[in-house]
Amino acid sequence: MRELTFTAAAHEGLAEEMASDPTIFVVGEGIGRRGGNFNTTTGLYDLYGPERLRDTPICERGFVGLCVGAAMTGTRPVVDFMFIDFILDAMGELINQAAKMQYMSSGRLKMPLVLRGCIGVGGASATHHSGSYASIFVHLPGFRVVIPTTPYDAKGLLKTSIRSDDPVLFLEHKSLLNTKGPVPEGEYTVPFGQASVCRQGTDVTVVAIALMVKKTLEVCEQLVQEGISVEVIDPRTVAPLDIDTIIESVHKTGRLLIVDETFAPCAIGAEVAAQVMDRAFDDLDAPVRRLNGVQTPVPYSAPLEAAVVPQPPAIAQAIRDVVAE
Amino acid sequence: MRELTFTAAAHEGLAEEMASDPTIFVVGEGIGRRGGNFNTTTGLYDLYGPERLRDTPICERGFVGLCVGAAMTGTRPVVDFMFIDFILDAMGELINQAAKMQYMSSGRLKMPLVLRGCIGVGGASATHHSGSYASIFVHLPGFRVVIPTTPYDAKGLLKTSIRSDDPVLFLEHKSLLNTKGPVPEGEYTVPFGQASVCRQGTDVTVVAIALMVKKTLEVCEQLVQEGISVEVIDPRTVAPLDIDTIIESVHKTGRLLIVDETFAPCAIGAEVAAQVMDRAFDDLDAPVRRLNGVQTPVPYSAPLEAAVVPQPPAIAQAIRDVVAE
Amino acid sequence: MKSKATGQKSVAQATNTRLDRRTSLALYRQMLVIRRCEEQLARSYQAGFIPGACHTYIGQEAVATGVCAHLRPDDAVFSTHRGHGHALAKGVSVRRVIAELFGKATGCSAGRGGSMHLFAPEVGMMGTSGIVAPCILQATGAGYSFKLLKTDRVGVAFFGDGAVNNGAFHEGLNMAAVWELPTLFVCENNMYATEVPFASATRNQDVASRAAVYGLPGVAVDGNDVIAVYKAAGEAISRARAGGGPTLIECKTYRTRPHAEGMRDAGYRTVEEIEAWKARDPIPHFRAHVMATGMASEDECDQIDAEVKTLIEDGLQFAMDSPWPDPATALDHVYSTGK
Amino acid sequence: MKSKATGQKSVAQATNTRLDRRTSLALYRQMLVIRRCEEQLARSYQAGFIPGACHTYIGQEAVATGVCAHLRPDDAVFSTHRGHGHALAKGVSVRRVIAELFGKATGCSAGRGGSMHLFAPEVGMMGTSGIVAPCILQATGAGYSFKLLKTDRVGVAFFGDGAVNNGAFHEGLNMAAVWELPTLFVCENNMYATEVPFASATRNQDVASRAAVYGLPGVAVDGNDVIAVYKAAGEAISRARAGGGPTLIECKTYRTRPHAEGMRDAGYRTVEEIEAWKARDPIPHFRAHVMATGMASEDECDQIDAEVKTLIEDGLQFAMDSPWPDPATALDHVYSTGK
Ligand SMILES: Cc1ncc(C[n+]2csc(CCOP(=O)(O)OP(=O)(O)O)c2C)c(N)n1
Ligand SMILES: Cc1ncc(C[n+]2csc(CCOP(=O)(O)OP(=O)(O)O)c2C)c(N)n1
Ligand SMILES: [Mg+2]
Ligand SMILES: [Mg+2]
Repeated sequence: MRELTFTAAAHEGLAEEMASDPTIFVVGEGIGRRGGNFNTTTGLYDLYGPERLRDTPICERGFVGLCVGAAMTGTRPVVDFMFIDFILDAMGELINQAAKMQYMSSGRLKMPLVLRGCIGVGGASATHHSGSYASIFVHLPGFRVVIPTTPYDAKGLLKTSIRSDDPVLFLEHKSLLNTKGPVPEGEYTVPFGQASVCRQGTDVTVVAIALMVKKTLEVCEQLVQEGISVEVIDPRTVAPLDIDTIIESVHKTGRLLIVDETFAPCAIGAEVAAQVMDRAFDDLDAPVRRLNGVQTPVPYSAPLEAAVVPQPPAIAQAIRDVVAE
Repeated sequence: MRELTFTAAAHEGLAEEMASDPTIFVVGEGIGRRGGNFNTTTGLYDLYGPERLRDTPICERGFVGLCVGAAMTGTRPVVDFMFIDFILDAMGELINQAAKMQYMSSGRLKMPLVLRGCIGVGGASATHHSGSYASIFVHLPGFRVVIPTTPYDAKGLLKTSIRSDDPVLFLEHKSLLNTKGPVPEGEYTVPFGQASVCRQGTDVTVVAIALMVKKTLEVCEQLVQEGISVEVIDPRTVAPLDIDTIIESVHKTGRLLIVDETFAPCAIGAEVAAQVMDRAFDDLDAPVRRLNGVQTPVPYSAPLEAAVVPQPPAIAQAIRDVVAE
Repeated sequence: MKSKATGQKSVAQATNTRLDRRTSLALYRQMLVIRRCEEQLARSYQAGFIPGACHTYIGQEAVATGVCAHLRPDDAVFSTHRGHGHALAKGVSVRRVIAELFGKATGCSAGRGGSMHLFAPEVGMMGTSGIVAPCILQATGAGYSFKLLKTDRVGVAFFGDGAVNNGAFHEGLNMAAVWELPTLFVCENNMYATEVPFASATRNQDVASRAAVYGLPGVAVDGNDVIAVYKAAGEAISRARAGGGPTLIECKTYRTRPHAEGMRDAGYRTVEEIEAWKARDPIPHFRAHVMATGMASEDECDQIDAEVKTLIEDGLQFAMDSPWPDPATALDHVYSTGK
Repeated sequence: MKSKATGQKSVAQATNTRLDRRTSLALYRQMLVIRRCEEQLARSYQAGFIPGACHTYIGQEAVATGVCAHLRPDDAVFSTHRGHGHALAKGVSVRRVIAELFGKATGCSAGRGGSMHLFAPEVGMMGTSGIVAPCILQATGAGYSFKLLKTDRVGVAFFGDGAVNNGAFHEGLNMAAVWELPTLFVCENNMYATEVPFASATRNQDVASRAAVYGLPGVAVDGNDVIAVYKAAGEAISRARAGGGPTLIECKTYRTRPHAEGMRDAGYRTVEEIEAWKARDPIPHFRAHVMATGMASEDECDQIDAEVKTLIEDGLQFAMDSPWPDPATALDHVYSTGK
């Protein structure tokens, strides 16, 4: 099968959807002629022009609010934030408006709105360009939260996101953008709410989020050498969360670690831990453990940056610790 | 001891602090002459005038950003949001600016900023006036999150909040504002990070948040009749969270329920559950359970509104269920 | 670009303009429906039938009436916390508005919303909002859709003076202007945001003048003169439908009741001020105009008054008789897929 | 209120104004320090010593220089992603700026910030920001503090044309005007936000004209003319210190390098445009002026050039030699209490 980068796969997904549905438009800063800071829209401006590839002023609240109104009136906006950090000025429009319109109108309105942007710590991006914020949108009702980690999923899930009538956060870890993977030629989509078991194992289950999937997979061979068989699960969408797949795995392994580079308190790891305890308490041979980034703004300098997110040795050690209990 | 309402006690705390520190000022809509929609500032305008009791235009992002700059330059702003729902337009200023200034300046800047407002479901406030959002600020580094439930704590914690050099969310459940309780005449404060054991018990620990403390206490006598002895813990501040007190209690009871009217996923209950499992797995005789509001925007009509937050019968039942396991 | 001066001139013209009889009576009737419905809601509030907030539109009826008279059901209106009048003028029935404030299943939002969340997209009422200002952006977005879809539909935002100093105003008007969107921005400048005077919130109380900054036409009209509003809105909406882009209309008006039911009326404003504006009540003023111009006799007007009275009584009865929402439905429609 | 026209007149005056020798040489030196430091940073970026973003200020030096010449260490500057020049002009040493971009412990933010997060509150550099526009609000807040504390200190926001269409501009300027805060808003209009031309982001590219809307003076100056900037800023800052409230100064200027190092320079703009602005380089222009007016000889200017060269070399060496931050400190100072 041909190999594409994450970025190219997602681009193909967007391009296919835009070709088949003229009501889709993209807004963002530099997503027109420039093709997007992360090449999310390269070449599309030439095909569809400024109305469908709309360069905006720097007014995130404004253009998100605009897209909410557009989604209510028959079009399908995709907001390209570049860095997801820039979403914060638009929280009111998202939490109080986008997420509530379907409910308040008893389903008479739809909210086909995709909010995409890069997440994650890496490359000395520093504190204003390293955020994730997924857990906030998992906490609140009304959102879908998608975090693909492979090119295949990036394309398939972006297509599902664009076709969804719900507001969808589509979060792309910046350190995954250039990774390559197989992507079939033909049409396909990946559904929401289906975790992917990236690696089968028997001793311990690791639920990893975003870049941590890759980092976790990196240490599994080493752990096999040590006699530890790791099952790695990538939830792919964290809202809806495929808890069944996780519980099934824990039923087999009896041990669970959640690895997420974002802050621990009230985050996805806590939620998975609470749900697994709630539904599979008797399966647990050890307490569910979490490995998260440390609770601090993200610093710039390499030694500091490396210190605030889980690195492969720490992941390996956390897995050993869970298994040893 | 004299009895004051929650509102009067908090007002007294603010008034005392403003009297002793001329760098404190309050901003908000109608907090000047009007004295605040919830009487948070009654009478203070006459004492301190418009510079210290500043009626603002309706620009939450703007005046929060202003207060961030003020806090960096020698004054101590208190933002009175009226309803905390209105904080959402200011998320960028809070998450990317207020919460990061001390860190980015290696402690050379301080951020003495209080963000107060009413939270909670009740009184047909409907979906734009019923929010809480505490868990979001617990998730992110840099914030203190205070949720008092008694007049005594309201005063003592507001004073601590105003004196703190960190950004503090001070969240007042609207259904508690008129409740009365003892408040001593003299000066006192309540520290951050100390939970209050509101009721001693031996069979099960309930950690309750905001109004749920009151609702939980309401059912305890009935449960005693049934032979269930409930220990009720009010964390009072959820960041920092006094997990030690909770774990100590679980050590005794072996069972834990967290009752919180806000949404379950990635919320305080999940965090408490995960931490307790992490640190007291062997103390647990049953899985930690959560009782939360349902995952939906808050509807207006009484029968719907009542259906979306835990009511006393449901709390009692959840406690029975945990004990029965 | 139309200057503010031009806009004000169009007010003067407007009061001299004679509308046809049919239009005039429709405007009269619509204003009266809003007024009587609001009066009923105020009474029902006092009687305890309305559990949540209730912000009446009394005194401002000419604005919603004059604007919405030009709108079709497929045009999209986005409104505020003070939105009963907009909903009624856009075609939501009295029954469904009263039932909604009562929290009944038959309300336009099925009891989920109350006063501040009136939804009836089937007639282009895209929602009122408990949050000040998002309506400005959403109407801009409707304009975006309608342009992209190559229709002649328009998006309309109603908002108060309180929203003018909010960033959404700045961002929304700028985008609408630069992209020439078919959007109408209707500012109801009633001089107060709750109890805070507009004069203390900004040094520039001339809202219409702000349009020029963004490069769109700004017009100030007497918001208590339904003809003036009708005229200005008509021009702006025709222009928008024809691809001529957005317009800001500032309607200078006044709410003669408290900010919300149960709140105080004066203290922050003088009784004289309130009385002076009551004397400029848009409804009797227009009724007199209709009769003076011979468009309708007093009897005909009385006849309309009686019909409206019946309509409100019917609406009230309907709301009273309607069932409560079923708590089992509380979780429905959070997502498009139902789950 | 000063009109835009007045503002433009003051540009004309400014170029005729003779500054004293001391001031002139200080301005020349400051601009050159920024230029040479930026050139060094660009080289260091290419050599791989700067791991993160690097937005140079090359071409815009006259703005930070002309404004900050009037500021005291206790005045507060709030800046943007393109903030090296502001930091240097406000008194942060070349050593600490280069070290910060290198991510060293000796950097002004101890290696925590990099290019977009330069903090040195001890000299009134209250931070640059990776997010566009909050600086406007924070400078307004500094003005609020300084007024409440009854000092004559001022808050200054530097921001680009890209921030002008953001709600923070609207909300900040409105509050500063209505409360008469001692705040200076300096817009560096370099005609592009990344690759998006200002002309496509708004129909009104005349930033200074927007001040009138809020009721504060707005002045447009040639941002490549350090005397013009110096003059306009001087007036505005004196007024602010004297209790006369805020001013908006629009400095029309240009960045002659790419938006950030490693990005493309043209494509979205023509080579001719870039060359035309390079011909208007503020530094040689002012050097010629200094010599033409007899304030300094060519030798004296060369002497300054040499000193600056040494200063940059010293800064580079310092950054090279400095230690990395200790990972064990990564969690310090999240809270005021240390924990
Ligand atoms: C973002 C936000 N902040 C504050 C409020 C509280 N609030 C409700 S109505 C109102 C005043 C609105 O004034 P205006 O826009 O002039 O409308 P009017 O009530 O005069 O019709 C305020 C401050 C709110 N609903 N939303
Ligand atoms: C809120 C926000 N949105 C988007 C960005 C990404 N971004 C960084 S710089 C920039 C352009 C800024 O243009 P301008 O304000 O004119 O400053 P200049 O770069 O021209 O100096 C953009 C869009 C950001 N940093 N913050
Ligand atoms: Mg008003
Ligand atoms: Mg620019």
